[in-house]
Amino acid sequence: MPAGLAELLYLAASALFVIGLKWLGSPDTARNGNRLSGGGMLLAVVVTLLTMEIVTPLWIVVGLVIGSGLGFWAARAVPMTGMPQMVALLNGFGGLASLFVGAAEFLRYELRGETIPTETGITIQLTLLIGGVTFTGSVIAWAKLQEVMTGRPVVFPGIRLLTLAGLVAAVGLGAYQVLTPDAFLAPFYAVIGIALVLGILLVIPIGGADMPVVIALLNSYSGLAAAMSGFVIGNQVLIVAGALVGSSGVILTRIMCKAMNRSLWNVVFGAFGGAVAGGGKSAEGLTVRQVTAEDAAVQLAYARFVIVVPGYGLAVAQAQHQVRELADLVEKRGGEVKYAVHPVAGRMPGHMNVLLAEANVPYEKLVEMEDINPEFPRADVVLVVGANDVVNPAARNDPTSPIHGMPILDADHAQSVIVMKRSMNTGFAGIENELFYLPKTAMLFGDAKASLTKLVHEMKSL
Amino acid sequence: MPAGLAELLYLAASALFVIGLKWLGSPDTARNGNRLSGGGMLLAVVVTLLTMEIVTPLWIVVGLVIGSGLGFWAARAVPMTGMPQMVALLNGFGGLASLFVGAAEFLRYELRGETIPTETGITIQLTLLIGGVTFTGSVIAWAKLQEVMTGRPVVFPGIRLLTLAGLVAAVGLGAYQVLTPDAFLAPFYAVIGIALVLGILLVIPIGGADMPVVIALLNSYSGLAAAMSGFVIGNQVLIVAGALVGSSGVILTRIMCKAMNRSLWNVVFGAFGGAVAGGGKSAEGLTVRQVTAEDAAVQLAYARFVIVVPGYGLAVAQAQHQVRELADLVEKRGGEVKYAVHPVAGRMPGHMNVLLAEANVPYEKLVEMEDINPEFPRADVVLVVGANDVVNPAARNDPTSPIHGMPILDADHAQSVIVMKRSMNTGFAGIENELFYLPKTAMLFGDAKASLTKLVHEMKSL
Amino acid sequence: MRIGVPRETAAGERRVALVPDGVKRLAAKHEVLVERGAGEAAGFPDAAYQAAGGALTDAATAIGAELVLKVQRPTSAEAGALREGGALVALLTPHADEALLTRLAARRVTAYAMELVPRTTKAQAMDVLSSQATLAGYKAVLLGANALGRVLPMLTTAAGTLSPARVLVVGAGVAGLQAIATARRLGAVVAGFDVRSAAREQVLSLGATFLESEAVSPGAEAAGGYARELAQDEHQRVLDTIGRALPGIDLVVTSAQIPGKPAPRLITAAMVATMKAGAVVVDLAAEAGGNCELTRAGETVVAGGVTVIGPANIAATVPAHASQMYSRNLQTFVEYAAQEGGLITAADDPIAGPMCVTHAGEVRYRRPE
Amino acid sequence: MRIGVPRETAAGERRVALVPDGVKRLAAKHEVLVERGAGEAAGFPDAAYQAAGGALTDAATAIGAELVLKVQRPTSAEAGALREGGALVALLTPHADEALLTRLAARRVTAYAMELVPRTTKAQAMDVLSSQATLAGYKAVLLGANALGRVLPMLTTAAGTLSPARVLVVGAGVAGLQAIATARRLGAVVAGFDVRSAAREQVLSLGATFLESEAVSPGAEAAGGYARELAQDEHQRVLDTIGRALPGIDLVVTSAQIPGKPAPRLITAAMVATMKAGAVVVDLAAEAGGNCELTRAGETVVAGGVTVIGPANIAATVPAHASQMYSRNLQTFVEYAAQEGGLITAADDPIAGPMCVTHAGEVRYRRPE
Amino acid sequence: MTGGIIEGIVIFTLATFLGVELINRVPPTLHTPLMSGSNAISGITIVGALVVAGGGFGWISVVFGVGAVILAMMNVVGGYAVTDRMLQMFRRTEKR
Amino acid sequence: MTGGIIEGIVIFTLATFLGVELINRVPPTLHTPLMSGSNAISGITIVGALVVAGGGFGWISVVFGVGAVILAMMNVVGGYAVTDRMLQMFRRTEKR
Ligand SMILES: NC(=O)c1ccc[n+]([C@@H]2O[C@H](COP(=O)([O-])OP(=O)(O)OC[C@H]3O[C@@H](n4cnc5c(N)ncnc54)[C@H](OP(=O)(O)O)[C@@H]3O)[C@@H](O)[C@H]2O)c1
Ligand SMILES: NC(=O)c1ccc[n+]([C@@H]2O[C@H](COP(=O)([O-])OP(=O)(O)OC[C@H]3O[C@@H](n4cnc5c(N)ncnc54)[C@H](OP(=O)(O)O)[C@@H]3O)[C@@H](O)[C@H]2O)c1
Ligand SMILES: NC(=O)c1ccc[n+]([C@@H]2O[C@H](COP(=O)([O-])OP(=O)(O)OC[C@H]3O[C@@H](n4cnc5c(N)ncnc54)[C@H](O)[C@@H]3O)[C@@H](O)[C@H]2O)c1
Ligand SMILES: NC(=O)c1ccc[n+]([C@@H]2O[C@H](COP(=O)([O-])OP(=O)(O)OC[C@H]3O[C@@H](n4cnc5c(N)ncnc54)[C@H](O)[C@@H]3O)[C@@H](O)[C@H]2O)c1
Repeated sequence: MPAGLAELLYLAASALFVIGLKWLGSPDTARNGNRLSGGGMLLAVVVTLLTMEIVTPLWIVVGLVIGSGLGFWAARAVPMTGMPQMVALLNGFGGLASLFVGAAEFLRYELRGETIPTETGITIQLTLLIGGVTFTGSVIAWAKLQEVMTGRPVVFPGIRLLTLAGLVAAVGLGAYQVLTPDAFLAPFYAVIGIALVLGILLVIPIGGADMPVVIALLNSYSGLAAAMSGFVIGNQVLIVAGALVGSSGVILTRIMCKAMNRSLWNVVFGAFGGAVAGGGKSAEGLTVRQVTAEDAAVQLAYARFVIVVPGYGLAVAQAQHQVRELADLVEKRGGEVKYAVHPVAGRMPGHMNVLLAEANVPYEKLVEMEDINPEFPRADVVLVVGANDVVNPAARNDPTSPIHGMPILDADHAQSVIVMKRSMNTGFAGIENELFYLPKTAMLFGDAKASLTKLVHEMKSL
Repeated sequence: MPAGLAELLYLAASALFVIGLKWLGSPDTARNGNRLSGGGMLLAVVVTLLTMEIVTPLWIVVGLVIGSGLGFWAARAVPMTGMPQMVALLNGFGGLASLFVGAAEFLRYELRGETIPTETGITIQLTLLIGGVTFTGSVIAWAKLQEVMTGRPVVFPGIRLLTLAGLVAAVGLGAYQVLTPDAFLAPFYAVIGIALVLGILLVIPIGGADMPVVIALLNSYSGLAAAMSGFVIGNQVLIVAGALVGSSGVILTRIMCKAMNRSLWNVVFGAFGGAVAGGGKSAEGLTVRQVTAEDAAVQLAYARFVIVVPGYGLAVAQAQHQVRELADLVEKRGGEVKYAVHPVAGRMPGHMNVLLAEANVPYEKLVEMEDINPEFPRADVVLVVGANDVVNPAARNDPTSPIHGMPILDADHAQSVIVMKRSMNTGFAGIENELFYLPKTAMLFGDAKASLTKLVHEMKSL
Repeated sequence: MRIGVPRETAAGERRVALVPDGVKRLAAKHEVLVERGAGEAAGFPDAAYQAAGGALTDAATAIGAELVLKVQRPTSAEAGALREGGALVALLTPHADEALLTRLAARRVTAYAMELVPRTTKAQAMDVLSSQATLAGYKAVLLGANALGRVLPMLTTAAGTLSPARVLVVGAGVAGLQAIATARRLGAVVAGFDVRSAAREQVLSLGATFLESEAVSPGAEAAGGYARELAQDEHQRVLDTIGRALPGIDLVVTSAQIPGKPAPRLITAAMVATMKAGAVVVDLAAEAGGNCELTRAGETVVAGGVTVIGPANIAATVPAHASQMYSRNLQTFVEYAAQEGGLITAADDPIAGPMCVTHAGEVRYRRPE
Repeated sequence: MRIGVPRETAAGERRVALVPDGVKRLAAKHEVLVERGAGEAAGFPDAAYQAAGGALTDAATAIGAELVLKVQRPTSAEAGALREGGALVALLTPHADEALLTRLAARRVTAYAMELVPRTTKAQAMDVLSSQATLAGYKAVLLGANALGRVLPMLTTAAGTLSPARVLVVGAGVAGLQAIATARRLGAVVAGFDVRSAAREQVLSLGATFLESEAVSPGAEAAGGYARELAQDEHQRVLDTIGRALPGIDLVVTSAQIPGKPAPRLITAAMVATMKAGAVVVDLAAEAGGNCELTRAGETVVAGGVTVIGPANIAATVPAHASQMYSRNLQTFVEYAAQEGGLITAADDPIAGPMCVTHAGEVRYRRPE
Repeated sequence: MTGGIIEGIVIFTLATFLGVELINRVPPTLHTPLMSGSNAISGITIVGALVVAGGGFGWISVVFGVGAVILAMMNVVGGYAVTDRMLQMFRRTEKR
Repeated sequence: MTGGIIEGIVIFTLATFLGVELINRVPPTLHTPLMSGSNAISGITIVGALVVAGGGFGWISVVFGVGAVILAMMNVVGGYAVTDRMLQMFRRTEKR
């Protein structure tokens, strides 16, 4: 294959990556985007094989088959909940592969006794450093998530200094190697070794809950490593794809931090300051799952049947208009919305009626308890807006509960539940609500009006 | 200056263009964005001058000074309303400059008797074609807007065929020239000539009101021409900047068409089909100015004082909640909102009160006619929602009007007015309303609820 | 001019022709004489009138002023006390009491009937029928809700869900629309009906539904936005439409009128018999003969479990606001019509002309046929 | 069990203890005997009871059933007609009529007082005080609005702008909150007040404002969410707070009560004198002595231009819905308490225990001190 | 200073993609300034003009080169100045 | 196949800009799939691995090359497959 054609095909592969990445960013196109970028990858591999000067040696085919097989098997075997750590591991392998490429190029020059051009030298050192950090960092991230090691931040005195020293040493040694091309191999191995240690040092102080962010960051690194190896072997598709992943990874990391309401700095160096990042709030050892308005909006946007359970908090927040607006949006997207009005929701008989009438919710949409309860299992999402006691399953399950025997709305029978309240405080009856601790329940903390306004905004911009 | 450094500085200039363009897309950063990209341009020019092998000849300096002077003078002298045609003209000059560059390179090879490499040949022909079309097309656009020629579409039988034929001929001749490098110069001149004619043919059939879109499109062309000339002289900053302008111009064109609710196809070829694109609707020879929800949203977002004038149309559309929501948004951005309730707005006494109370508009914000009228001159925007007779200045000015003598809301005294109604139909009294024809008034046609919903959405995403 | 505001003497009339605010506005150009206690029943004490610049006087002085402003038409005694050649503005119900007109003409009184304010844009601020009908529509719903054995809004409570009341408003003019708005405010499920097709959109614009019927047509609208009398078959279609809806309705408010004619009979006794036990009809047309066959003006009739209320002079039951609005109507008229030496009397004046029923000893009013 | 539903005999009592829907639900397990005409005043004809599975009987049979469900406490004649050893559930007002309890005990009647339903979450569906108070709060505003010389909502009209009425609701319990909601629906500008600090948020949650006062404290809340009696200085602060607000108010609805005590006196005659002419006070505590000094239960008093309405048995003026709710309360109680051979009588039952005022010849009720 | 044509194409493609992504959700009031600002950037052809003018190819350089320099410079300077004037309206009012 | 280092830097810069612009307003449910999908793309290092493996430099090619090929291929295939599995949840429900 002529080099020009190959490069144009590489360009096509790069274009597929660009479009694929873009499509990955929206729910409707994500899957096709992934396939597109996969097509780009296939194209790149095929072009590379075709341009190889000698016939493809057997061991390359063996390598391809083994790698594909292992990768495919791993992707199948991993349970849904294990996805993030699988991504971490795969990412680590990518980093290691880049490291290998860099090392091979270096050794090739060295063994042949050739002088490495300065640019190539620099990029080789960068490949080694970044590839190494990516590899061990990813492995640690995997170990934390897989609970092979503790998910808690691991810190020891001087870790920060040690990390810094390692970084300085690696850069220094790399520079030395570049500037004295004929030097012995020790610096080369040292850089690799330091890079591997650095990966560990950088990730162990970070808590397990923050691993997704770390993985995104390491993913960006592995992109950089690929780009650097692209410079090493002078291949543009590597540079383009690597740079794409490198920069989009940083953006993604930032978006993820923002969604967690943290700064990247805080995530990466938080533990050093002593702040331990924990997951959710807990009462009596139970944990609740928090959700962002953005996530809740996606859930609602794709729901076919939503039941709104208004409670006293809706009244306190005076959020009746917002809830109506949200319901309208769900309906506009083809979903069905009903309001489940509990007889004693609020603080006076008919409290919810007053509010919902003000917001012009049609009377037909207000469904009484007996009629709506059988419908809960069919509901994709139950939106509990400032209600508490009236959806407390203890009334059904716990004979010792002061509200035992009160008929309640069976929100816990739904597919998923989003609860909007300001805190984990109790309602009128003053008792804990186990609904909030169910795995299917997500809490959206904050004043109901503010939360609903955010939800509406997010739904509109989906 | 070493070539490597120059290229890196060109890269920096390109980066400045990228960031500058991005910043131009948001009101808060636009001005700095423009300056940034200007800095990039200065850098590119300086680097070019420094890398020139021979000392800069006097005439280049003279050219630079003359061009800068003319450009600066033109930019100062042009009145605000003349901006679009000025942009068109400048754009045309850019296209012509690219054409000159291409022509010079071609002639240089020819005169020296050298063979032009195929790639260079292709890009030269493209530079000539695109540069030529850009030039004459832009000049026609300017002439239409400046009213040097008629703003109406100019069409004659066979124009479409002629255009197509011209295009085919230009491409054919260009290809011939590339494939037979030693051919005589006639095809070269022919391509230039045809390109110039094509520019005219492409733009004259388009109506004056659509010229902004055409200018955006021609701007994209001139970017392409620059990129092509970049290929010709092998300069990357030209390629990057040209391609940026080329593609972003297309996107901008699309956005502009969407804002006008037209397709690009319809804009460019609309007149051929016989549909004449006119500006606004008119009654008795007067014209009204239409506004998009997006534009109205920007106006409201930057307003300090907004007066809402609700009328019967608000009731018909049942848009009370939406109007409240919009007002809340204006207030959140620091603006002040009052509602001017005319005594006979609607169709029953207190009609507006019923609606606004339902939407929970605080009573303090409803201001009576006598109290609000002196405030209108201070209002940045008056939002007339489905009101008509109650803001008809004829009641004040026209003694023959059936509503003469009725006290009205002095919406026409405000800085600017946005009127939401479905059509140019009259209100209860059945009379024309001159308010709608004032230059400060913009009409937002459509059902008030739909329009307000759009406005709210746009304001939120500003 | 000296303007007199006597105290109303008609039974149940709690309004007053000018409220202190009106006195204040007129006092700048005129001398206003207010009979002691004139505003008391409406909640405006004498002190307020004095503070507004009015002079408190006895009955004779007030009624003897150059221009007398009243709510109700004068009794014969009052008419006798009016100044010869003076002016009188009041609700004179000229079509109902021609004897009074003759008497006024005999005393050479220039009399203006406020119910004859033309329905033009310019005269809207004097339109007393509109202003009082607004209050009537509001109050009709309150009366009906009070008489009803159930609440209007839907309420979900621990003791079961109370379903919302269904309200039907027949005649969607000024009073009818206000009734619709008020019932909607209280949370009822409201339907409206009118023969004028323009009313349909207006009913919908208040968030109520409209009873669709073939009887509704643009042609049902006569001059001034009023309805015209219907032909026999049209009328039957209206009855059918209303009849179909009635059995499901808890509260009916009727307000259909045709100017100068007896009110159309829209609910027959037989139709009432189809209504739910406990339902209520409030007939705002009671004084014009009633839209419901069972209506008796000023009385409440119960038939087969259905309560039919025929309120008389309903605006007077909201005297404070009714007086405030009436006063503003009068004040605007006086400001418009007052000239050197008296009020406009030209028969071709677009507003004062049609309103002037007697002048210079002559009865100008002609009953519409 | 045979359940008897006699027709109410007290004057002005239009409610009925069971509505047809309640009969239908109980008829599955019990035999329900309904006195002819029992539901008529509430709008439930005999036919509906038959359709629901009830048997129509004469008065004696109904009152002689094993379990008698009533609204009002029995007259002495009725008490004499009860079956020996039978059961009775009604609003017995035990603190007000101890003689009746003795008489019932003498006949070995097991009597349950519905007003003694404990305020627990589980018993909410039987809570007749809440259900009837809901209607009282709604109706109080209607009565007040009807008596007022002005309209509640703001209306901008050609005849001037009618300002919205200012409404103050004192006592933000069940009735007070409903009054706030109803007045808000009608467009009034509403303020609420209560001594319990929890009420503050509840008032705000209805879009009304709260009269701030140092007198408000969490300590003012006693068991069951009721208020306790206030100390002298606390009471004075309450009076000051209300007194400051009163001059600007058009309509006051009071509903403050302390269980088993006379209603607190929150508006003195002197305070009424500071109110606007034309203002209206509706005192829902009238039957418990009144929150306003001028209140007379069952009467309307006008003093210095201010109308003070002291409605008696106000829930009975909305008989259809009041009966529906009361019926649901009773039905839930009967379903809860009915066992083989009678109702639960165990004194330690969390619900039936406190409600049972006489059993096995003995008066169990102890008046709270 | 000349890279290979292939590199040129790669660069051109990437810049094109970048241009597409850069312009997103522009409020309509900015349409004209944005158009004008990017028009100024398209004046980058000044670089080409300078190269031609400074190439020293006799009359070609003088005629075409200097002509191109004048034209391109007008585009550049005029373009930036006009854009800046348009954007003066967007002086940030005190908000929030 | 080797372009100049300068062209490489230009391309790298442009691609970096492009990457920054591409990712915008991603709903949080897509964060993990997007991360996984771009991780798969970073497996492009397979191209480098193949070049090394096919370079024919004796043991270096075999050890490093084939090692890199296996690792990179796992990254590529595993990455795309995992991403696809995650995205199966987003099967479009009937809307609008
Ligand atoms: N209906 C009646 O007649 C009546 C009368 C008296 C008592 N009750 C009792 O009241 C209860 C009613 O149940 P419910 O579920 O409606 O209310 P609830 O159990 O009292 O719970 C209300 C919840 O709303 C949340 N909330 C308060 N303000 C909020 C705001 N601004 N934004 C978001 N959330 C807010 C609170 O949690 P955070 O503090 O964490 O935000 C609270 O947990 C029942 O126990 C019933 O027995 C009813
Ligand atoms: N208040 C009273 O008591 C009373 C009673 C009777 C008559 N009037 C008279 O009614 C008039 C009131 O003035 P006004 O300014 O409120 O109303 P108007 O003059 O009747 O004008 C209302 C405007 O709203 C527009 N509109 C209707 N439906 C709409 C919708 N769904 N979305 C957007 N726009 C809609 C109509 O234009 P398009 O068709 O183009 O959309 C119409 O021009 C006065 O002339 C008054 O004299 C008042
Ligand atoms: N100046 C103005 O422009 C102005 C002022 C006030 C009212 N108006 C208009 O005047 C019209 C009527 O006002 P009004 O309330 O005084 O009228 P009204 O009191 O005379 O009648 C009340 C309503 O009853 C309706 N009606 C009559 N016969 C009927 C029948 N057989 N069946 C059903 N409905 C019947 C009428 O259409 C009218 O809507 C309205 O359209 C109103 O908007 C105009
Ligand atoms: N099962 C339940 O959980 C349940 C059911 C119904 C009501 N409740 C609660 O019970 C409480 C009271 O209910 P209620 O309406 O029957 O009470 P109530 O009728 O006894 O009293 C009415 C209101 O008057 C107030 N009040 C008493 N003295 C006052 C004073 N001096 N000044 C001002 N206000 C004074 C009280 O605080 C109360 O809010 C409320 O909090 C209500 O939410 C609970």
